[in-house]
Amino acid sequence: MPAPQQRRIIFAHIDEPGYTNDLPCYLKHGGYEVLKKAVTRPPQELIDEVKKSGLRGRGGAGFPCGVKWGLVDRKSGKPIYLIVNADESEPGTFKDRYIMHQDPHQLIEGTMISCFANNVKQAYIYIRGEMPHGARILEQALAEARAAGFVGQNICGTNYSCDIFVHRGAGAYICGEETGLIESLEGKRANPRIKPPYFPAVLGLYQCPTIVNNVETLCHVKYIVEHGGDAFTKIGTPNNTGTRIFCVSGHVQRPGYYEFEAGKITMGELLNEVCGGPLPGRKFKAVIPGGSSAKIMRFGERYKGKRKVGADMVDYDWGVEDVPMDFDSLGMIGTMGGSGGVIVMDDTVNMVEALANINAFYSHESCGQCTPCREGSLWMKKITTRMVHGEARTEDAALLKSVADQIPGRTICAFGEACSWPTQSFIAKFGDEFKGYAEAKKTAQPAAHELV
Amino acid sequence: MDFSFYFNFPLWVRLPLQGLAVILVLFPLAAACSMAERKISAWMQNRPGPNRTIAPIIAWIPGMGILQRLGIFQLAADGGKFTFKEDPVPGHVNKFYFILAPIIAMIPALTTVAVVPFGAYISSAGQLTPVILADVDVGLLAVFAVSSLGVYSVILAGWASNSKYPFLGSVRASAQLISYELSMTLSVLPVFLWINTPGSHGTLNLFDVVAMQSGVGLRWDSVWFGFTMPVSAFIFLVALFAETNRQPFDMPESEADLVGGFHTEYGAFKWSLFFVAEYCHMIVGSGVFVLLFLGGWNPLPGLPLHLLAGWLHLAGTPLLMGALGIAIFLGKVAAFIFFFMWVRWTLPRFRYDQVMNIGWKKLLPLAIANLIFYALAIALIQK
Amino acid sequence: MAVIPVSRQPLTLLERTYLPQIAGGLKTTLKHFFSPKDTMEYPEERPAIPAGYRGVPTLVFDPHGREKCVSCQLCEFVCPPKAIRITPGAITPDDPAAHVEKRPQEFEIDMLRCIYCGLCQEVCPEEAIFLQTQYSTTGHTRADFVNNKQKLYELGGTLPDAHFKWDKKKAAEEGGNAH
Amino acid sequence: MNLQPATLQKIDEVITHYPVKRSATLPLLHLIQEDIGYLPERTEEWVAAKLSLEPINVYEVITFYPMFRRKPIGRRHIKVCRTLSCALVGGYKTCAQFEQEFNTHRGEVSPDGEVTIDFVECLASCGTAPVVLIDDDLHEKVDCAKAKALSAKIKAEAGARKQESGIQNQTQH
Amino acid sequence: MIPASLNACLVLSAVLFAIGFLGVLVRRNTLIIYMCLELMLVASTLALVAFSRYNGTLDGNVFVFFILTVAAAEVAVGLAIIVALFRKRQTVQVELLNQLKD
Amino acid sequence: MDNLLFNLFAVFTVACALGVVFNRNTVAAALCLLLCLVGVAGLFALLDATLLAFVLVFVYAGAVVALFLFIIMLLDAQGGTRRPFGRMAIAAGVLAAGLLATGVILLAGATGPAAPLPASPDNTLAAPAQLLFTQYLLPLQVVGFLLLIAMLGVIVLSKRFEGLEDIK
Amino acid sequence: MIAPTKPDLVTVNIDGKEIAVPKGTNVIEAARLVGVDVPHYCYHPKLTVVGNCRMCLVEMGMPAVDPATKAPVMDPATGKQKINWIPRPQIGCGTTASPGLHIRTQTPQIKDCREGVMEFLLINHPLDCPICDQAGECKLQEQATGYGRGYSRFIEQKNVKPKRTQLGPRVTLDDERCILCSRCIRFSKEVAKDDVLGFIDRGSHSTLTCYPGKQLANNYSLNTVDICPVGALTSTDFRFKMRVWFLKQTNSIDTESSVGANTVVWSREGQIYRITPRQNDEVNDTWMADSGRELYKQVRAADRLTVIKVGNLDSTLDMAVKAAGEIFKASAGAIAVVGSGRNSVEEQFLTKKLAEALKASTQLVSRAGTGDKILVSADRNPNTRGALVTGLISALPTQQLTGLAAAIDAGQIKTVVSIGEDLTAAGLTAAQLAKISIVYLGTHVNATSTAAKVVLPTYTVFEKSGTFVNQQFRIQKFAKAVPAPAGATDDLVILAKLATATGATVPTADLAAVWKTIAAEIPALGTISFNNLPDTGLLLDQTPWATLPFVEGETLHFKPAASAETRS
Repeated sequence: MPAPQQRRIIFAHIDEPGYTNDLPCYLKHGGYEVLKKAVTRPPQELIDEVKKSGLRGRGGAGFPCGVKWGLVDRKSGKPIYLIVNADESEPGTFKDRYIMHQDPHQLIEGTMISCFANNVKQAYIYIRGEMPHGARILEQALAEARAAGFVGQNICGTNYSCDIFVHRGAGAYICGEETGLIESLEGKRANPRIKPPYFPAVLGLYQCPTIVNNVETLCHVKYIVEHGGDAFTKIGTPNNTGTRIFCVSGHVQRPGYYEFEAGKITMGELLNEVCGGPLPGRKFKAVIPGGSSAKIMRFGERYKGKRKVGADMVDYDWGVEDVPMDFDSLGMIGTMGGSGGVIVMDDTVNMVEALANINAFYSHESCGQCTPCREGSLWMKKITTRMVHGEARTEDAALLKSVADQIPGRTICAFGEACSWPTQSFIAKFGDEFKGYAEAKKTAQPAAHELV
Repeated sequence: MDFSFYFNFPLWVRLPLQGLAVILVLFPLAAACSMAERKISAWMQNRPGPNRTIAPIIAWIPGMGILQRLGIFQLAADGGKFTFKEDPVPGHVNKFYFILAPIIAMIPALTTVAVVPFGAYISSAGQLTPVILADVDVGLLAVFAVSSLGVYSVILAGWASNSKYPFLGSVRASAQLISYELSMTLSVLPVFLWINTPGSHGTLNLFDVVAMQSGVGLRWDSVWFGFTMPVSAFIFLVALFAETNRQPFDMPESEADLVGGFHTEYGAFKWSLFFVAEYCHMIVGSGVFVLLFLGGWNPLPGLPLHLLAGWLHLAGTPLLMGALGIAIFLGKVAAFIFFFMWVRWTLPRFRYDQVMNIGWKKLLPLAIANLIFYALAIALIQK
Repeated sequence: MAVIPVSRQPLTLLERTYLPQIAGGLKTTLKHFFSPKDTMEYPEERPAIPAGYRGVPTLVFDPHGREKCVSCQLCEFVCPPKAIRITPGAITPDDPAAHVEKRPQEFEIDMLRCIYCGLCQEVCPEEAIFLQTQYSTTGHTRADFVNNKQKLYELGGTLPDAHFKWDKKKAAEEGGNAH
Repeated sequence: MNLQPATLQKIDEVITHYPVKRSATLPLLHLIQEDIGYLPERTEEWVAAKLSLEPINVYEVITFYPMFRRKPIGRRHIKVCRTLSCALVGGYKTCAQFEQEFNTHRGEVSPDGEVTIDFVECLASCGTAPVVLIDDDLHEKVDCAKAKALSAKIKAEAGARKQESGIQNQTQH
Repeated sequence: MIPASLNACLVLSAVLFAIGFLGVLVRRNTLIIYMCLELMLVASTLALVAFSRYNGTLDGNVFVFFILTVAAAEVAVGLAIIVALFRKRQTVQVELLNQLKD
Repeated sequence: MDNLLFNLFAVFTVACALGVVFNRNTVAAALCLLLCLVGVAGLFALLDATLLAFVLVFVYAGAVVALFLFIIMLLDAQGGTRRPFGRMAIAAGVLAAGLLATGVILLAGATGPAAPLPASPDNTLAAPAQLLFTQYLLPLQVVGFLLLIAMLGVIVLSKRFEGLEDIK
Repeated sequence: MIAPTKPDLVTVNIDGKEIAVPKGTNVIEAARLVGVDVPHYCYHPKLTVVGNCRMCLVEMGMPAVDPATKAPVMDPATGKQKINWIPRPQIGCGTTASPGLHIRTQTPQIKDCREGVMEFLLINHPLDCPICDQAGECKLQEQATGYGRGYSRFIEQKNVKPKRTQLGPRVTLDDERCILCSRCIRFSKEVAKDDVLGFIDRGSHSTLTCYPGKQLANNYSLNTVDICPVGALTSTDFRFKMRVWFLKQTNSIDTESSVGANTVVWSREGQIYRITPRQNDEVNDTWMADSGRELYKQVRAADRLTVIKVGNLDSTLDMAVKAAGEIFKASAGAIAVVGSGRNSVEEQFLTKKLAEALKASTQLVSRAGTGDKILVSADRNPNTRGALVTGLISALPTQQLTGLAAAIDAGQIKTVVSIGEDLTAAGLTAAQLAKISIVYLGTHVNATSTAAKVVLPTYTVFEKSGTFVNQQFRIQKFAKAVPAPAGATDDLVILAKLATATGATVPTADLAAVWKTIAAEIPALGTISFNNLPDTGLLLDQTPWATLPFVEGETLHFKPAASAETRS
């Protein structure tokens, strides 16, 4: 079976030979035309376009972008800020890196369109500290764009002025959370804010209304404004419009990033056909479909239920390979599409060790502000680390589950969910491995790659 | 060897000597009894009893350890304690009678000994002569009469203490002592009916009673009266317990309900006098019982002292024979005192109404019936 | 409640005289008279202290010679007769037990007040106070009966201690964080 | 604070990017670290004075972000990704390889002062795992062999530099 | 034994009797009155014994037996009456036992 | 010697007798009676009536006075306040004193030749017993009957009988 | 008095109980009003809300309305409006009351949440309650009894953090006990305006610290100890001194300035161990200055006066009063009374009586310092206004008794009765003191007491009961906390005896009796009696003195009206 066809709209020029990240090259490929057109349209029309398109945020939560824009408090008289969330820190996700490195102007154009649509006074691109090159490229691109009048004062000759600055993070996963990001941008510790009352749309950066959008989302905005919202809805499936970029990593033949129409490709197609299947002599064991915080899927398990297709309810009975890669389907089977980071694990991986690795990440990245995640994430890490290095007990599985259950829903930000879901799902799907770990470890071959 | 040298002393020498002898013998005996009481009670309760006391200097003498273990030195310690410890007189008492009471207690206790024979020897006249301080005809009556005065010490002590428990103790004591005196007196009458055969000069002398139990071999007069008159012996025994305030008749004292009974307010030396008096009563009472019913100083029924003395060639030396008699007599008394203590740790105390019941409704009729029975029996036999 | 009449056997004449019973009693006491003694000859023989015996309350050291009491004063609080009096104090930083931070400056138990109830032992969170086997307290003055800290440790000595809570803490402190 | 004039200029410029001066904390710290190599002791006070803050505010921020260093590091900073995707394909071995090469331990400066090896969380290039960030340069698919090669390169550069400085020293003498 | 003289005995007896009589007359406490009665009886026995001794017969002594017996009986009855009285009137004072008089 | 003893006992007895009469304390009075009886017993002994002496002590001292004390304590009947002697009492006192003085003077004055002291009567127990059961058998029976009556009387008096409340 | 504007009330439903609360009240406070306790750590009513402890999670719901018609949706089962419960629990501290808000605090989910948070808080908390000074007033301990597990499932090594750090001269920090509630940080920032505390590091290893090289040295640092819900911040002074459950609490008033902060004095067996603030939202919220907390040390100070002296000879009270009476008689008409702004209203009243009886002039010494605009005002006398109210003085006192000095120099004054005031400090020279006879009532040794003919030791504020009138003209009472040392006598008793010795009739030295007279004679206090004075004090009518130029600057809850006028 041939690999399904990619549909690259965001990554249209990524890895294109000869395509450089400078302005002339971008202009050559029709860059900033959309912006030029957009600034002539009423901003509300642009917002409506986006709303119509049904674009869902690509940062991980999948919140409809149009709705988010609609929530912005425009009556307070306070300036509105837009922040590009380029703090791409979810393990397994690496799509934004390529946009920023290879096609920065696409992002800048999308950002400027969004700024114009929302009457934004000032925009920031919050980029990960781990991407110094990206920051430099963006700064370079911004300088070019600014010089060309696409950014800064009187854009494209209009009255509208908006500048974009690059703001570098310094290695904190929590800055991917929008309020944490805002705090960080304000020059503080990236402690997420409590909502209510600090909804970014109302009390965001400097207590002003603020829009925080993912890099990919803003690139989609450019596409939507270019082609119209209706056209966008035709891509992908209803409610999961547009394309999705999947970042496949781990144990597949061809890891990398692939852009497909949302929901038009299944997990099996993605892994077996697009990515070339498991490494020689191995079998897939598990896959995390949406970044490391998404719940894991175990190969061999079946998902059954009813789903809505158009107006009808249709029964489904899927294996892991059959799951369509869209927000709703993945959500339906108890995991999430997230940021599209697909991490594949084959049969050489011990799940306890994999979880130990994930827990180590989350305990390191917890901001330490609110109790459940601060203490819970470290505790889970201590348990899994102890299991791997020290003595594992059979009751540890239940303990881990119990600890993980005490975190989600009770924290200030979604980090609580992010750090507990892996544990919950690992225990739920590989509980036997956890319970038997002490025994298994005695006889285990040295792992192909140690994970902790 | 004879005692005549002694009788050659003038009376004014003899009387103090005898008095002193009584005191010097009875006090240690009473003390020994208290010691014995403690050891016996201890042994009966699977305890060792006092076995620690020893004076440091004596402890160097080898062999003293055994005496120490027997608690001999406890006597000295107790005596010393009673003598030297502070002797309190409570403020609320009637001081004169309070001090008088223990003295009165001592008088009958020491006096009665005078008429009790301890043994016998064969005098130079070849006659069996009692070892006795005052050989009076009315012997037993004297004992009864004088010892009946002992009740006053209890009454006085209780009354003078001017306090609740002693008073109740003394009231009980007076009633109890009067009640049992009757039965006691009645119980000994058969004995004297028996010995005062018609035609004899009539006597209440205890020596004569022993003499009537001193038959040699299987003779009618070699049987001790305890065997021929067991009921009398029993009544006398019970009455004796009551008269000496011993368990199970220790109504006047009864620690359980009256704290200490008549001597609750007493301490130290005065208190010790009461106890010496009680033990004296016990000794004398036991002595009388032995004389009346257990053949006195005769070693065995049918084996009188003079026969034994003869076998041992002691008959010629009155001193040795007297000593032998005294030894046998004292042995019996000691055994009887042991019996007192044995009973004490065996029987629970009677209730006061039970005491009165036993005294008047059981013992007295029994004593009267006993008397009538023996009177008739003796009359028949002697006919 | 139902009343169940119990008919009693009427006593026989012999029984009513009470004499056989007396004889039986005499026999029993005589038997005891000759039976071996049960008494323990105290100063030479010592009783075997049973487990859980509640003797004089004492303070104990742990096997490393650290005084276990941290002067939390719970025993002082719980003591029914108010026999305990503690003056808390800090441990100086140069002390080997500095990581414990607190110890009693003075610890007095008035044995004239103590009722040996053992509540202090029960309440002690540090397992530092124990009612041990010491059972005789003697003295000539009232002051002799007030056991001060030194006396309490002399009486208490060292108690084998399985968990080494504070040692683990010290080790953690020295080992630092396993990040 | 011994900052280069260019850095100072950049600092002044970056402060203007934000309506509230405090926001410039992170960029300032980045600039200082780029200039000096780490954040020396009085940085907080300097930055606080610059941004009209209390030093504790800056101190809080510095300690929150793991990329800020309070101690000097080796000449090259090797950051090996340890997160799941990289670990699945040998991130740990890569790190161990580097450690072995430079005879040091993660988190420490190598004895020759040449490198500091850090085992860091996700570097966001999971598709090309394992990845290593040496100073600002991302190296992809760094297996043991590649790690060896990279090390050799660093060592060679170091040797060359030493030689150069040695020559300089000699010429100075 | 030779007592002083019969006269001396009789004088003593008389004195004792008189004292007893005085007591009966002057004391109001029934118990004391009773004791004084006993005193008088004893005084008479003393006289009897003295007579008996100086007459060289035993009749006096035998009389004394009877007197003692009667006295004992009298004491028993008398004390019983006193107890009964006390139970009824809560007193043993003769001047208060005057119900018939008043 | 005997005179000395006699005088001693006499004085002792009289003193105790006075004590009985004039003691405010009933218990003390009873104790005085006791001593008085002991004194009389001593006199009996001096008069060669040893048996009677012991019987006196036994019966009077041992039982009667004890009974007195028992009743005194039982009733808690302390001697009442002694009233000034009434006219009757003074008259009686004077009369008695007069009689006594007369008698004493008469007797003491009658220093007639001391009758020769006969031999002491048979001091054994047998002799009085002989008399009692022969010559004085009737009085003995009467006295025995009297005792019985007295005993019944005491029982009736001290015991509460149902329906005989009017007796007391 | 100004009637408070009626705030908008909204009705909320908490655990089935309806209550109307002012708009903006948060759920914790609203629940407290209906008697429902919502456990919390980071929330403090006087600080901003951060919501990071997650202990106060509650279930929240709003009445359902049809999205289209806005008509209420009824629940057929109950006949009431249906409640849409939010599935995720919400924090009570961060949720403000809105009309119709429904709150559930007792559901299994909430219990589970609290138990979970409790367990998390405890895993890295050293369980060293036996040595922790907070034990007994520790929120963690408190909630652990309600929501704790009773045993630990945590077998790993606890985080290691710095122990016994000296945060400042008065505060010791134990970071291992810290639960990162950030109350202290917020307090320093928001109330004390001394932003020196912060968290460093990240995650579970976050550590509270003071910026190295700085200290938590402001005069309000000990409030961080008070608000610390656990034993992380402890008072260096009180540390390891006594367990709190032994301590008796007595309400008192801080005497260091005219703010009159409400305090609690903690004592055991006659010894004071510490002083903490007492909440009075009109005066000091829940704060007080560190300086006021150390005042208890004067109770057992070495220079405490405990011996009554007449001309340097030990004496008795009655003899001393007699001696004073003779001095008064000898210098009749030439007597001055120096009252004290540190005395209670009652004492000032009796001082006035004494002065009237002596026909003496009265003055007060003012102690002006600088106010810190928080809880220490410029007037360091706690009761200057009491002297005005009682009529002891009619004008504001001065710092120097120049008038009195002149009168002494002129020979018009022969005797001075000083009530606790050091005349040397008030500007009199030793030569002037030598000229006059001084009757001194006071607590501690000073130049005046040394020079005095009659010295009568009195009680400190901790040893007596009474009232003060603070800068707001709020009359507040304080109670006796500890017995006075032997030798000292109640000021009231001495004043009454002195007045009686001069022949005046004064009420007996008993608070109730004095108050009867005060109420009768002073109209401003006419309706007050000591016993029914509320704990938070009572505001007096200050119009008679409104024009006086008081020295106070602005402090918490106080804006001087008069001085504002004079400035403008």
